[in-house]
Order: sequence, then C-alpha cells, then structure tokens
Amino acid sequence: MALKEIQSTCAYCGAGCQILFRVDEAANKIVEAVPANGRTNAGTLCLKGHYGWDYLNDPQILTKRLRKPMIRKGGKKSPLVEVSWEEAIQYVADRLNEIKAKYGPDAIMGTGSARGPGNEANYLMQKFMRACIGTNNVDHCARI
Amino acid sequence: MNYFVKGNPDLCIGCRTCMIGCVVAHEGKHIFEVDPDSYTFNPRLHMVKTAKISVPVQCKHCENPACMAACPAGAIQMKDHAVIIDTSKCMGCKSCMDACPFGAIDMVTEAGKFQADGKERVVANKCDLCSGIPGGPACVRVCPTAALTLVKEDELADAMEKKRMEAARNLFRDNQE
Amino acid sequence: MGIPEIEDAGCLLCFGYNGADSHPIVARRIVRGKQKGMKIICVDPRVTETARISDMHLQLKGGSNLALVNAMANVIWNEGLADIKFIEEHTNGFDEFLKVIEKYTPEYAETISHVPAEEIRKAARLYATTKPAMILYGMGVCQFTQAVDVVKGLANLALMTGNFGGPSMGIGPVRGQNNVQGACDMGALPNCYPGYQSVTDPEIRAKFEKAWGVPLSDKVGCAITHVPHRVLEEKDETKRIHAYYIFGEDPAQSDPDLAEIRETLDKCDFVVMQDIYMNKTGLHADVILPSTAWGEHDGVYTCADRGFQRIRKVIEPDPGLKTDWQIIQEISTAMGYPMHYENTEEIWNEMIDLCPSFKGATYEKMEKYGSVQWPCRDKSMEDKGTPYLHKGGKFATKDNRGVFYATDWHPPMELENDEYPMSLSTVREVGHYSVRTMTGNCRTLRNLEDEPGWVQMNTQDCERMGLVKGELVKILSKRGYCITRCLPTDRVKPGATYMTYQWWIGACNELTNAKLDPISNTPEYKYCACRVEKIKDQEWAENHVKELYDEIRTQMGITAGKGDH
Amino acid sequence: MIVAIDQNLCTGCRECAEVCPAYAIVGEQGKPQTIDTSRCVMCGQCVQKCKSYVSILTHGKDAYEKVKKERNIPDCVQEPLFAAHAVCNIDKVNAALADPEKLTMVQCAPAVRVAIAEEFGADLGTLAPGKLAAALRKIGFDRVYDTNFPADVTIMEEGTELIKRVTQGGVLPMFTSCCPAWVKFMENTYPEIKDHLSSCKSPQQMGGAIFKTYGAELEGTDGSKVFSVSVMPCTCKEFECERPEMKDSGYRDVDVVMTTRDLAWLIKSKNIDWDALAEEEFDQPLGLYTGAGTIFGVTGGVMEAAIRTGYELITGQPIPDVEVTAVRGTEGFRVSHLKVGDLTLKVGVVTGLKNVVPVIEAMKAGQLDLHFIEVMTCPEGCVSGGGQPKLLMDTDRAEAYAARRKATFDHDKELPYRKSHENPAIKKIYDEFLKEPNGPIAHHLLHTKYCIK
Amino acid sequence: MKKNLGSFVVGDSTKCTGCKACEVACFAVHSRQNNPVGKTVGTVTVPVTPKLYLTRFEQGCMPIQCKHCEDAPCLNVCTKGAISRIDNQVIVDPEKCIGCKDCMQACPFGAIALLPYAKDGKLAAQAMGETKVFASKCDLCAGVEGGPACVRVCPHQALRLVDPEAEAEEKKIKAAEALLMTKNWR
Repeated sequence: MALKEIQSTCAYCGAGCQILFRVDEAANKIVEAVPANGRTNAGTLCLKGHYGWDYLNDPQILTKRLRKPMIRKGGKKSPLVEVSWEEAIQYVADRLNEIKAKYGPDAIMGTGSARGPGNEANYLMQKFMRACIGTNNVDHCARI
Repeated sequence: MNYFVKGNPDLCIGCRTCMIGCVVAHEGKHIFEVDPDSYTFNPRLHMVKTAKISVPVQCKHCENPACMAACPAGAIQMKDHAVIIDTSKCMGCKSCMDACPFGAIDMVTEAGKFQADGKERVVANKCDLCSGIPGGPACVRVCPTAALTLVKEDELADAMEKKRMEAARNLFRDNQE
Repeated sequence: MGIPEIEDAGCLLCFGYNGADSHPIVARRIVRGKQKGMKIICVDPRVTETARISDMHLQLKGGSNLALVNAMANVIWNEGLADIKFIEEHTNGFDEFLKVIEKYTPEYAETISHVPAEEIRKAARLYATTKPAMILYGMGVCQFTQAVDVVKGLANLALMTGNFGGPSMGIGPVRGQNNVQGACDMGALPNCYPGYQSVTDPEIRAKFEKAWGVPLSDKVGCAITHVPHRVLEEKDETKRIHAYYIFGEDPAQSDPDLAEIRETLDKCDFVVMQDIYMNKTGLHADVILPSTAWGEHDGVYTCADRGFQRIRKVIEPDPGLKTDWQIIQEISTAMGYPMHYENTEEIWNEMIDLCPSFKGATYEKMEKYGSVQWPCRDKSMEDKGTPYLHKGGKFATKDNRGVFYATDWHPPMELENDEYPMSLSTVREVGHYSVRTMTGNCRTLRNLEDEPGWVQMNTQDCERMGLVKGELVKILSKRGYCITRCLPTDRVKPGATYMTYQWWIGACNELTNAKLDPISNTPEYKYCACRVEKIKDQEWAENHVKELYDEIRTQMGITAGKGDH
Repeated sequence: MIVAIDQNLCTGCRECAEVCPAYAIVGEQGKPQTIDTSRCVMCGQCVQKCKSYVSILTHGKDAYEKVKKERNIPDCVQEPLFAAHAVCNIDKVNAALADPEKLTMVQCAPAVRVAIAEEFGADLGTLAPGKLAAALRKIGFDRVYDTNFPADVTIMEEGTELIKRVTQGGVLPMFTSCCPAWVKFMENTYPEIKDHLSSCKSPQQMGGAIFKTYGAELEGTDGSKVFSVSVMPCTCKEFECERPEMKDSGYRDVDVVMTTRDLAWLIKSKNIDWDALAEEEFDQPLGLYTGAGTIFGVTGGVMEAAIRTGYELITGQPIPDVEVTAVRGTEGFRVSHLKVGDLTLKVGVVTGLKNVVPVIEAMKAGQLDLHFIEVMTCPEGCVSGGGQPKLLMDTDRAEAYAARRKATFDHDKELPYRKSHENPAIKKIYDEFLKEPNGPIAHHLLHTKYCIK
Repeated sequence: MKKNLGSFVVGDSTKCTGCKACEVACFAVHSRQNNPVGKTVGTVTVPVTPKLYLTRFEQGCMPIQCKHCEDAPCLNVCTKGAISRIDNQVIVDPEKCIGCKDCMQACPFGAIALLPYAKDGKLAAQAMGETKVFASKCDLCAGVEGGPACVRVCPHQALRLVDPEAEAEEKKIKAAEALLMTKNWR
C-alpha cells in the first residue's frame, strides 16, 4: 500500500509545527503523523501534534460530527431539522437581510475563528461582515 | 546487561507525549480506526510531577529483578536485554507491584479478555523496552524535548570509564601538589 | 522575534506563560536555552515546568503582575542599569513613566505580590544585565482586567534596557489558539481591517471601499465580550444585537460566566453556528452550518511569531460538507453581495494586495520557504520576511520611536471573601485544545484526560479539607458551580485553585468573572473568588458525573455508553 | 506444675518471655519453651499471652480432645486451648461437692465479679456479684462466702501493723503481702528484705483460716469437715494455698483454688444458664463486705483501703474524702504523700512485678523514703490477673482492664459500707472471735513468716 | 482516587515471631460475624478457623494469606460461583462452597485451607452428620470495623496492609526523585 505524504501545519497552538501526514488515499484515512522539519518545531511534535488528528475518523466519542445543515424550524428550543444546503443558505441570507433591514447592520454580530478554518476564511468573514452586512461588528475569541 | 530508558527531569516538560507514544506503539496504529472502547489505554510509564520534578517513571530493568523473584506464576522473564511480563501467565496477584521499589508496575485491564465472573482480566503492566517493536522504545522516539534516553551497556560503561579517568586525573593533580 | 531565537537568549523573563502546557514545542526552546546556559526568570503563581528549571522563580500572588513589573522597572532605573543611550535615541515618554514607577519600590511591591523585595531586585538586575534578554508572556498576563497595562509594563522593561531590535530579545506574546495571530492579521477585529489597518482611518477605509466596491462603516464594531451586554441589557432596539453569526467558536463553553452566555444566545433573535462538531453553542443556535475541518481544507495559518504557513487538505471531506469560505461566499451571494472565489489562493492574493505588511507573503514563498514571517512587503523571492521586529530600534510609530506607558496597579475585580475564600484561575490542559471538540474526539488524548477534569489545589488546603487525589469536589463562585476532581499539588500556593476550561462537567467558566480589560476586552479568567466543598457521598458524585456526561453526549448526538471515563 | 507450656504446641515465639516478669521462660527462638520453676512466680501472664492454639491444620483433628483430657478440662468446653496453660482443679472441687461429709465453703476474690461475665459473652468489665453468688450456690457450695470479707480483715490487721511500725519504730518501708507472686519473687530474689513485708497473710489465706475456725464454729462443726475453695483471678493462689505453713487453723486453710476461667468452665459443665441466673446475695456473715475490700482487685486498692481505715484509726476523725484518688492510677510505680493528722504518710504503689526491682534497689541503697508500699505482680492489679478471662485479641487488653477497673470502683461506690472498720461483720468477728487486731488469736491465725525452708 | 485494585496483607518474616496472634484475631473477628463469640476465649464454642496461615520455612516464619489477585485463579476455577469479587476483594461464600478443592489447587500461594464451617455457635452439619467444610481464605476483614485484624494485633508490626495503587504512587515519586539525583550520570 503506497502512502501519500502531505505536510501541513498543526492546528493546536501558535507554535506552528509542521507535520507530515501519511495518508492511505484509497481509504481516505490518515495512517500516521510524523514530525516534519518545520522552522519552529525542528522535527519534534507534542502529544497533540502526534495524536491529535484522529477526530477526522469521527470516532463518536464526545460530539457528533456535523454533516448536514440544520435549522430549528419551530423557533428557539424546537428540534434541529436537517435541510439542504440551498435551503440553509437562503434561510440565513433571508433572516440576516430581514434583521439588517429592520434594525440596521450594527444589529448583526459575526465572529472570526482563531482555530481551524484558516486565514482566508477569516478574511472572507470580515469582508462579509463589513462589505455585505455593513458593520465592523466582527471579532474572535483571541482572548481565551 | 539489561538496557533501560532514563528520564532527565531537566529536559522533561511533563507533556506526557511519551505515555501516548507507549500505548500507540504497543496497541498498534489500528487504534485510530477502531471503536474507542475496544482497546485499553495502558501506558507503561507514568509521569510524576512534584514541585521539584517532572519526569516519567518506568521500569529500570534491574539485573536482579525483585518482581521476577516475587512472581509465583513465572510470568516475568529476562529477554532481549529487558525484564518482560508474559501477561498470558499473569493472574494479577500484585506481588510484583508490591516488590518493585520504583512503582513501575501497575495493574491494568485487558480489553476483551474476561474472568469467570465476567469482569475484564486485570494483569501486570510495565515497560518492556518496546520489545519487538521496530525503532526501539517509542517514548524515546516521540519525546519532543529529548528528555528520554535508552541506556545500553556501552554508554553506561563509557560514562563510568570517563568518570574514573576524571577522578584519577584529579587525584593525580592532588598528589603532585 | 521568532520561536527558534528563544534558545539563544542570554536571559528569559517568562511572565505568566506556561509553555509546557500551552505550547510544548515553544517550551522545548526554553529547555534547550537552559541547556545552553540561558538564565531564566519565571514569574508565575504556580511552579510551572519553566519555574522548575528557572534560575529565579518569583511565585507572585495572582493579580499582582503590574506591581511586580513596575517594581522591576524601579530597580533597573534606581540601580543605574537602564540603557540611557537607547532611551534617548529611540523612545519617548520616559520622564512621565519614571513618575509613575517611583512609588513601586521592591518593598512596596512585596506587600502586593508577596515576592520578597530582595528577589525582585535580583530578578531586575539579572534581566537588565544579561544580554540579549527576552520576555515571553502568556495568558497569565492577558487574562486580567489589567492586561494591556502589564503588556506595556513589560515593553517598558525591554525599552529601558535596550532589548529591542535584535535577535533573541524584545517581548513576545505566546498566543493561546493556534491561529489567533491569523484571525487578528485578517482583521477579524472590530477596529481593524486586515493588516492592522484602522477602520476609522478615512484613507484606509477608502482603499477597502474601492477594493470591495461598497461603502464601509467608519464606526468601531462590537467586541465579542460585549455581546452579552449588547443583547441582554441594551434598551435601544437599534443598538441591540439581534443576530449572531458564530463561526468556529464555542462561546457557550469558552467564555466566562456561562450562565450569562446561555441567556444571551437564547435571547438573541437569530444565532447561526458554523462549525465542524456539535457543541454547547449549537444547543442554542437557530441554524447550524457544517463545515470542513482542519485536515480537510487548504489555507494559511499565522503562528505565534508572525509566520505564515500553509495548511493542506490531507483527506477528502464528506461530500456533503462545504469549506468555511464557501459557506460565507454563498450566504454573501444570496444576500446580494456576490463573491466568486475558486480557491483559497485567490482569496489570499486579494488580501495581500490590500495589506502592505503581508504583500510579499505569496503562496509560492510559503511553499518554498515553509514559513514566511511578516512584515514581508515585497513579492520578490528575496524578501523572506522578518524574523524580529523593530530592527535598529525602529518602532512602528510615526516618529519610529518606542513609547513608554506606565499605569498604576489595581487589584483584581473580585477578591477572596468569607463566603468564597479561595481564588480561581483558569489554566491549560496540555493534551486538549480549546473547548476540546477536536482533541476530545481523539482517542488517545481523551484517554489521557477526560471529564470532569481537575482542580489543582495546594496539598495543605487539601489536608485541611480532608480531600484526597481524585476525589470529586464541588467548586463554587457567586455565579455558579461545577464538579471536578481534586488534584493536591505542592506546585500551587495555599488559597489558590486552578482549573482547565475545556470540560463540560468540570466547567470552570460557570464560575469565572466576565469583567473585562478596558482596552483589550479580555475577561479576567485568571482571577475570581471561589469556594471548594467536599462531597460526602462520593459514590453518588461518581454516578452523577457519569450521568451528566452521558446526558451531554446524548445532546451532542452521541449514543450513550461510548467512551468510558 | 501450676503453670506450664505444652511442648507439642509451643511455636517458640517467645511472646510469653516478653511478659514474664521473672525471666523464667527459657528456650531458643522458634523452639518449644520451658519454664524455669526456680524463677517462675506463677503469675500466669504467659497463659494470658499465649496464642499458640491447638490447631486442626497443624496438630490434626484429634489433638484438641486429647489435650483437653490431659488438662482435666470439662468435656463440654470447646474453646481454643493454648500451649501456655495453668493447672485445672475442677475435678477436686467436684469430688468435694459430691462428698456428703464435706461442708463446702467457697470464697471469691474481688476481681472475679468484674470479669467472669465476659466468659458468657457479656461486655468487658461487666459487674456481676449477684450472678456469681447465684452460680456458686447453684453449683452446690454449702456456703457462698467472699474474699472481700477477709480483705476487710486484712485491712484491720495490716493497718494496725503499719501504725505500729510507724509509731513504734518498726522496719520501714512495709510492703504489702497479699500478692503471692510478689511474695514468691521476694523469696527467690531478695530474701534479705523479708522483714519489710507485712506479716499478714493474704485475704485468701485469712479467709481459709477463718472458715475452718470461726466459720466452722458458726455451723456448729469443726474445721475437719470444712472444705475450703477459693475462686481467684490468679494462677499463683494455688501455689499459695499449697504452702506447707498455711495450716494455722489446724487444717489446710484453703483446700483448692479455681481461677476465674476454671469457674466459668465449671458453670458450663453444670449446664447453668448464666444469662438466666437471678442475682443472689453472698452468705452472712463471712460474705458481708465493704468497698474497701472490693478495691483490693485493682492496683492501689489495698493502699486506698488501708488509708481509709488507717486515717481514722490514727486521727480519730472521719477521712475527708473516702476516695483516695492520689493512690489510683495504672503507672508502674506511683508515690504519694498524704496528710494523716500530724503525720505525713509517704506511700508507694507498684504494679507489674518488673517495676518493683528498681524500688527495692533504691530502698537498699537508702534512697527510698517511704512508709508503705503496695506491690501487685500483674499489669494493673488482680483485674489483670493470670487466671482472668483471656482475651482473643491483645488489642482489647487496655479496654478490658479499664472496664474491669471501672466496674470495681463502681461497685465500691454502690456499697453501703466503704471502710473496712465500719463493716458490721468485722466488728462482730473481732468482738466474738479475733478480739483485737494483731492480738494473739489474730496473730496466730492471720499472720505468717517468709522464707521458711 | 477511586480504588481499582484489591488491597492485601503481606507478612514480614524478618519481624514475625510466629506467635499466631494474627490467626487467633482473624478467627475472632470473623467468627463474630455468624457465631456468638465475644472478646474472651471462654466465649468460643467452635474450632479456631483462621483465614491466614502462619507458615514455617527454612529461614523463619510468617503468615501467608490471599493476595486478592486481580485475575484470581481461585475465582476463575470455582464452578459453583462461590468465589466473587466484592469491592475489589476476592471473597468466598461458605454457604455456596461445596469443598471441591479446585481453588486450593489453583492458588499458587497456598492461601486457602479447608476448614470446618461453624454457624450460630455450632459446627454446621451436612448430610450423614458430617461436618461441613469450606475454603477458608482472607477476605481482608470485609465488614470488620478497623480493617484487617491480623495487622492490628501483630505485636511486631510484621503485617502490612498494602494499598498497591497508593504505594506505587509513592514509590514512583521516590523513583522520580532518584532520577533527579542521577540526571548527570554521563
């Protein structure tokens, strides 16, 4: 079984360690993570770097991996109902437009994410808040 | 001589990567794919933290092992420069645990193996120097601060020889003065 | 300065930063530095791994940071250890600064910090006389209401000793989350566009309006920690927050005073959560949008020392998922502001062209060099970025001079009292990340530490209360309570307790105070008053914890019975 | 031999040697031990200590019955038997009880009533004089008398002797002589101090002498018909009664001694249901006793009883507090100075025989300034005697002794008379028979000499 | 921490004199559980049946008793289900024991003996009037106040109650401290 090697940056702290993943492409699974010779980590990893990737295999330990958009159709406290992407996107867009129309753009708050999504998604989020919604109400959990 | 893995408290940062490394090495990589409850998490070394120290403690692979002497089942043997427990022979009597002066043996459940009353088997667990695992002791390999060293005969002998020479030189200097 | 430079410092002042638990691979540099002969001064109320190997450990009382920092400055000045040439050539505001620190004699600071005056003197001398000297600080500085003041105080120390502008010197914040630096870089801040460009600067705003093709608000936005107030207490309907789009965060677990957060989410008209796992916030969200996870998408992270590094798709995501940027793009388009990016590099290229400091950090360079530390202003392959800032004593101010700021110390907002006689500080669990939706779903990390976590307490306190290791205890503040296990340790001082914040049952943020630093808006996670209670019926408590765990996991969509604890 | 170690059972642990005050147990560690009879004082502490029981596993299924037979223990007994043991004289008692010619008179030492109920499952230190009297009567003794009565006589005699020695310049300090193991030890080890001992016989022997004289008179018979039995907490009392000089009544003063444990066996062998026994009184007049006689069972008790009477004999005034707590306690050697009129009476109390050695040595060196010293061999006096119920676990020992002590003092408190000289039966016997303390009759019957070879 | 392992008592032959106080105490506290036995010898009406056994060997003597094995061979071998683990301790139910002796053979320590079973102050009888016997072994004084009686009564502290987890924890700290002293071994 030929394993594909892909290098990435660890998602678990600001040290920015480089990890080399060995991937079984056919099974679409990570086989192991080994330290790569990154600028900051110089061929070492901590426990999260070594072993913090198997959540991708969805082991059903703590929480369910989200796979379908969901809406509380009956309002607050009602159960979440799985919907199509089209419906979810349209629903969010409509509700946000409605609130923006009613209370103004500053009635909407958005967050960036200091975690997994990455810089591009953060850039787009703040652009969305600023350009599409029209507010500077965007922040993230930098302080935790 | 038996080999042993030695922790250096000056280098250890207490992160316990070694403990997981140990389990992964012994259980095999398949643990990342199986049901999370179908394997047991039994590190063979344990982090000790006090105000003065952080360092993992594990079997020293004594030359005259007290655990081996205490075992009534003949489950502990010396093999490949290590003191190794054959868990299939172990009945969990804790004699070895009581005998070990380092607290290096603990008793752990064996996933999927049961006793007559339906409870999971509990057997002695300790460092085996990753006997049979390619690459040698996993704890040494994964430690991010290189706080663990596998000590072999040559290294120990060299270190002792170096110290003897140093002592001799010092005495020689004293004698000359 | 960069992370690799740490080990070459002559002296490290490690202030409220516990690298071993928060960034083991940064801690590795500290350990290596020690082996190379680096002097370490550790300022921390706990015996951390750094404290353990340090040359001097100032085990200060929690909440006294600024008094100690000011006292160190006081000693450096009064003992003639300041770099007067550097101060004169490269800084402003020194005389005003001296007036403030005058009263912070080591003896005065001793009364506040409980660190002996002589120790403070020795530490100040060691820091001021060993070159190069570096300062690292962490959440032990930032998560106090006086956070920014202390950061400035630490900068003062570096300024007055000329420890800026070269390798292995300066001051370095070591951030908590992996991509805090990136989120800030990208302008996920209420006052800045990407690249730290102020939203109130008309010139800059004009640049972005032009690039994005719409007029932009000139008003600084709402800070995340103000959201509860703006939802619950804002009387003016037009100023109230009515919609909350939460992306890759779990405020219902990570924020202080969780009861208040839950109320906020329930009272807010429309809450959207975009995440990879069901979490506490999801229980209150109106819409949940599933996205790809780290390992399933491409992009760039910025590490703590300003290094842009690529993240890559390692495995193919579930075909039903979209990347975060795709989701945002589609909502934006649906709302009438179309976005049409094909990949992250397109987004990245738009971004760097708007940010002078990032302009040269192309994907190509990241591929080639692995890591590019901003500022990187030129796209030519020769500009490899900037390992350390303020080269030659040049600061990012109008006149290129560093500025001294000094503030007086004030005590934490909530102090110990008769009802809540102990203090609580939140800390990190090395094997878990953030609210642990990722690491908690990693088999071996979960095996190492699981619910309900631990409260670290001094052994004497434990003996007095008859508590033994592993015993379940109830811990309360005036805002709430939780159940956790007792961990007696001689690493913490009597009267102080420490908990990690990722647990559901041992959820210390049920207890923490939501008071904020007035500048950074950071909550005072590191200090509130609490009380520890013994639970007589341990069997009940064990079952209770198990039931709670099963219950929450059921809420999170996991069938009960999995994952023993 | 009164106290012996079974060679087949002894494991050689030498725990008994630890408690033997006379260093009489000899042998190699791990090998069966023997008792050096020339040193042994027969206190029975080794019997109390020994845990080397007849075991089914070690000695076989039949060993138990064999050992029981060897020791003359009643068949019904099923309790564990140990290597160190004392002689059992139940057969002799049974023979006398069966003899129609014999008038059996029994006396019980003070410490028996606070311990015997333990053998029937009662709490440690349960006070049971009423059941004790009832049980003895049920066994068939013709007269159920009490050693507490001769204890009161002892106080009259010994108190008078002390006053004489103090006021007329006799040998001082004077030692008590009621503990036979102490007397034996003195004779073995320190014969040179024999004149320091009170010439009084022990209460048991005074009782025996009185039963066969005055007691016989009261019955209109003579001493030859009387069979005198005593029940003692002590293994050495058998030795004392067998001393050849103890026959001043013209007969052997006491014919046979049973220990508390022997009596429990006897009661069981007669199928007497202890729990069902109704309380009864001791017979009059030789069973009427005071609190003073009762507290002979605990260390310091003889001293306290003597002071209660001596104070009043010397001063003619009632003693201010009948409870002389200054002499109470459980320490091995305790000294008190007491104001008795113009006299400061200096007294000492020794408990645990090993503790007497430094006292004697100090006295011989002229460093001891005392008038009167009580000596008891057993750890806390007769309540802890070698013939008392044996504890299964030594960890209960402190509790047992404390409970028995407390019961003794409680009994003292509840009795109508608490001073020996106020006992009406004492007044009566001196009026009718003994005439005066230390007088010629008393001297003949109730006093003795030591170191007679 | 919740205990996961069974505790046990071990003897120390360097201290033991062989006095059997442990055996008698063991019998005393256990016989009280279903026999009317008091604190004195005279209250006993049944044979002494201890659950630990003073053993002489070439170099001395010491009591031998059950280690409460975690994968207990005696428990595993018992076909009648008379041996079970209760609160981490391996315990024989004499009512269920039929005296098959399998457990005795399985135990590598000789910690089990076949002894008469007494109840209500009498030896329990079975068919044909034979005395019922059972596999007698240490139960760590389950239900006895104050913990193992043998440990309490030993006059020379030659018996030690081992909490293996707590002791291992202490020993680990000592071992770690030793590493601090040998860190510059090179």
